[in-house]
Amino acid sequence: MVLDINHRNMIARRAAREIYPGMAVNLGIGIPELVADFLPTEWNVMFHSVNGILGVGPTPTKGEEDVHLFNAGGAPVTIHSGASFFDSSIAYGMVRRGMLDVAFLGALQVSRKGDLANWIVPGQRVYGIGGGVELVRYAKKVIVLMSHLNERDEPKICRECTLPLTAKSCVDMIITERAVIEVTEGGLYLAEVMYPFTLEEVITKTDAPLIISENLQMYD
Amino acid sequence: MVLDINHRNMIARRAAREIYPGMAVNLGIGIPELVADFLPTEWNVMFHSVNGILGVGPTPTKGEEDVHLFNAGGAPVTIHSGASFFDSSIAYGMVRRGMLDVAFLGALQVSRKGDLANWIVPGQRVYGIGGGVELVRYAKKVIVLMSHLNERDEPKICRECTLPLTAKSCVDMIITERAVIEVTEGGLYLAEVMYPFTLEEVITKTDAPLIISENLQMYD
Amino acid sequence: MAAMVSKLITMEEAAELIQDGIRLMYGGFGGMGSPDHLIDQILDKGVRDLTLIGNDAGFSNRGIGKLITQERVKKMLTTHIGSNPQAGRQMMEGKLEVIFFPQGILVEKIRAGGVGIPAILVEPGMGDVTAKKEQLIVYAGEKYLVEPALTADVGIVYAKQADTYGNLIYEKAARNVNPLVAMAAQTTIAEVEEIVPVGELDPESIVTPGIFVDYIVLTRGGNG
Amino acid sequence: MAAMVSKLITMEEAAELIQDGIRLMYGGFGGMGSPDHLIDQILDKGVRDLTLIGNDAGFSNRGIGKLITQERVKKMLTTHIGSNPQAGRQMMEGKLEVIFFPQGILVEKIRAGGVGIPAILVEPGMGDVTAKKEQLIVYAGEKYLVEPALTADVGIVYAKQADTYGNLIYEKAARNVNPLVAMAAQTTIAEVEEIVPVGELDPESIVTPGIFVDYIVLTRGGNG
Repeated sequence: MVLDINHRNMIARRAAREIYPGMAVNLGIGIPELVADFLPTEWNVMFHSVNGILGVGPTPTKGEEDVHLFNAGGAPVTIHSGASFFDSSIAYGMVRRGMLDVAFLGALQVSRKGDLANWIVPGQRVYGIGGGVELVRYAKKVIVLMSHLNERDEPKICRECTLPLTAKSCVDMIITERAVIEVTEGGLYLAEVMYPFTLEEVITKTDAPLIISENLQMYD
Repeated sequence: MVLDINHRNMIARRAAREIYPGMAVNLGIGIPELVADFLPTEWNVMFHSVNGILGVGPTPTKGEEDVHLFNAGGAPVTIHSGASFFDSSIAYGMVRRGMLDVAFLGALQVSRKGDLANWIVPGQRVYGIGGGVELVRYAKKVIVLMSHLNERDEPKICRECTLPLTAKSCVDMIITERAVIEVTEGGLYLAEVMYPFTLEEVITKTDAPLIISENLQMYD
Repeated sequence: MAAMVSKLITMEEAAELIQDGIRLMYGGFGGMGSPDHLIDQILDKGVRDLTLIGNDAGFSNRGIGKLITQERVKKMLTTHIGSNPQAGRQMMEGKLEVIFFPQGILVEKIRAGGVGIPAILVEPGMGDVTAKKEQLIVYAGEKYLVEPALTADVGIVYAKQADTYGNLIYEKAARNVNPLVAMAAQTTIAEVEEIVPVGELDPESIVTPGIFVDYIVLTRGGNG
Repeated sequence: MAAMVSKLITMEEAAELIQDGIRLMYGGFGGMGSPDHLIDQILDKGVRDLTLIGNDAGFSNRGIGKLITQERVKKMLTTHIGSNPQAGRQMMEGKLEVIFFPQGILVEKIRAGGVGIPAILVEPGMGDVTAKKEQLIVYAGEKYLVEPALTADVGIVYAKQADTYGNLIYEKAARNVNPLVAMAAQTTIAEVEEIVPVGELDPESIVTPGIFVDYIVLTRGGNG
């Protein structure tokens, strides 16, 4: 299932609630790029882009794009007050030194143990290992933003990933258009079901056991 | 023997003749620092300083010193047109990438094989290994500028160094107040005797066999 | 070794430096900060069998991606090819060998080449997906992967400004991997928007010292 | 994790962060670009048993050298101590342990610490004089020395300007090892000549991004 912009924005808006003032946050390619638009500027969240920006600002208005100011996903951006430019080796220095509070990224599959697959579909599509492997290891919290189902309407959350892994046991939370799921020691913990989906629609479209929160929020 | 400023300048002036227009040159601490003053500015020699300058210019006139513009030896300097500032890791990047045409440095002892000792006099004085060890390895030509004799009037050019080595077989040329000596496969080659010293004064004050040039220049 | 004469050459002269079969390293990230006009000139010259080293495969119809689309590349050392489906297709068809590194490790390998450090050690778990067994070593009781430095025959970068000595200043996010590539190649060619007389750039703001840059071409100086 | 409040603290507050026995890394080269006023404050506080990591031992009566002269240092990892005869004397008397590294290798070890690379490999012949046998490894048929990254509990650096977020701009040759030290410490304190509101520094000219800087003190803000 390919998500429309409303669903993508809904996921991004929910993701923004995981961010607190003053945090340093990396936004991966895809839905994560939308997250910045749902945060108050005065929170001074410093968005990090591996191509060499700290302090990425909101999307510019059409026609105001700067030809030299794009994020790692290739989308035009602006800069926030206090931003700096540097080469990519310094960008990854920040990553490895554990300076990112949250990393958001997309995924092809996530397992019940938090394994992540997002770099290749053998025989079909090769993305490449990219920066994800270091981001998911060193960021304090790793949150996957993705559609609940793939293009053939199969669950992307599964017992074991069938696609080659990018990294093992690295995902802390999954946010889809249907649910917010935390990866815990005991397994996948269903924290929220997103409007207008039902609990049953989430359970049947997830290929792994879910621990249902006692305080399950049914609507966002 | 501690050299007076005239002798030091004489060595530096002779050393300058080893430099050609457009070269990149590192000047070590001591007599090497004087070399820049004997070169025409229009030669655009780029002097490199390991504290993070490429394009060191002449010594400033008294009273015109910039508190933030010193060379690696701690002497006030100016900058040449085209100069740049960077951190020391980049300065050594230039060294290791073989970008220095000549490195001038001081020494406590040099052996007939071109071994260099300049970091410690056990029990008496510790200088530290410094940057010399990388400069002498990667510079295209390594020239030692030093007094011919030490403080106790003992030869500093010797069959084998008695002091702990900084690096082996690295020196290409030695310039003292008495002589210009090239380190060759066959041994030390005496190319020039400096005014007012005699050939005999050089030979008796050098603790290693010298091959005398057929075209020995007696005066500078 | 020459006196400080300008390093400015024409696009055609620059393309002559790119021979068949060389290791070509390139700056740019997702097509941004890429020496696009120089790449067009290299394409026009008809170079082939290149080994490319750089961050990503760009786009199929732009910049470095064109060299792939037109099948001038036999091997790539890179991190991401998702934005150029041509690269993935050629890889699956066995026409293009692709060696992947985690992005932060790739850029450190390039920087190591640039400053003459033979290799870095990285934590296992980083790049295990793509790393080979022989890279694994144990040192002081801990496991590491050896990641050798990367260098290249020729490096091509994009900058906003150069002086005639080759000092470079970049522009915003077009900096990306360019300063690293500029240091890591045997011969470095910078495509720049503007060239100024030596002495006109602020020595404090220069990002790549000119000693690393061999030649400069002007973006508007070619056929691009 | 707090909102963007100023990182400016007083000299006294900064000195409180320097505890007895810590690993203290410092910027500066031959006394230039050294956080001299902060060092004076650390001295006044009476800290002892420090392990110092930095380029050189400075001068006996200035900057970092004062900590050595006043016998507050038990160990140094450095490259050159010739300009501070006190350091050599204490070393020969066995009062001060000094571990020497070739200078270019020391700065790469500090940078590796700063960017989170566990170690670098260097060519044998580099630092053999001071290196230990166990550092020697063979990889792909070649010999290398393993040089582990250096980090520290606290790093103190000197810069010309900071904004309240901690972005730093240096001044000419006072840059030297400061940007490397700023990245490599657990807690980094920058002594600066001037602090400006966030947003006033050119993002292109910032050398050390503020995320690496925890606290700022003003040179004229202490008792120095």
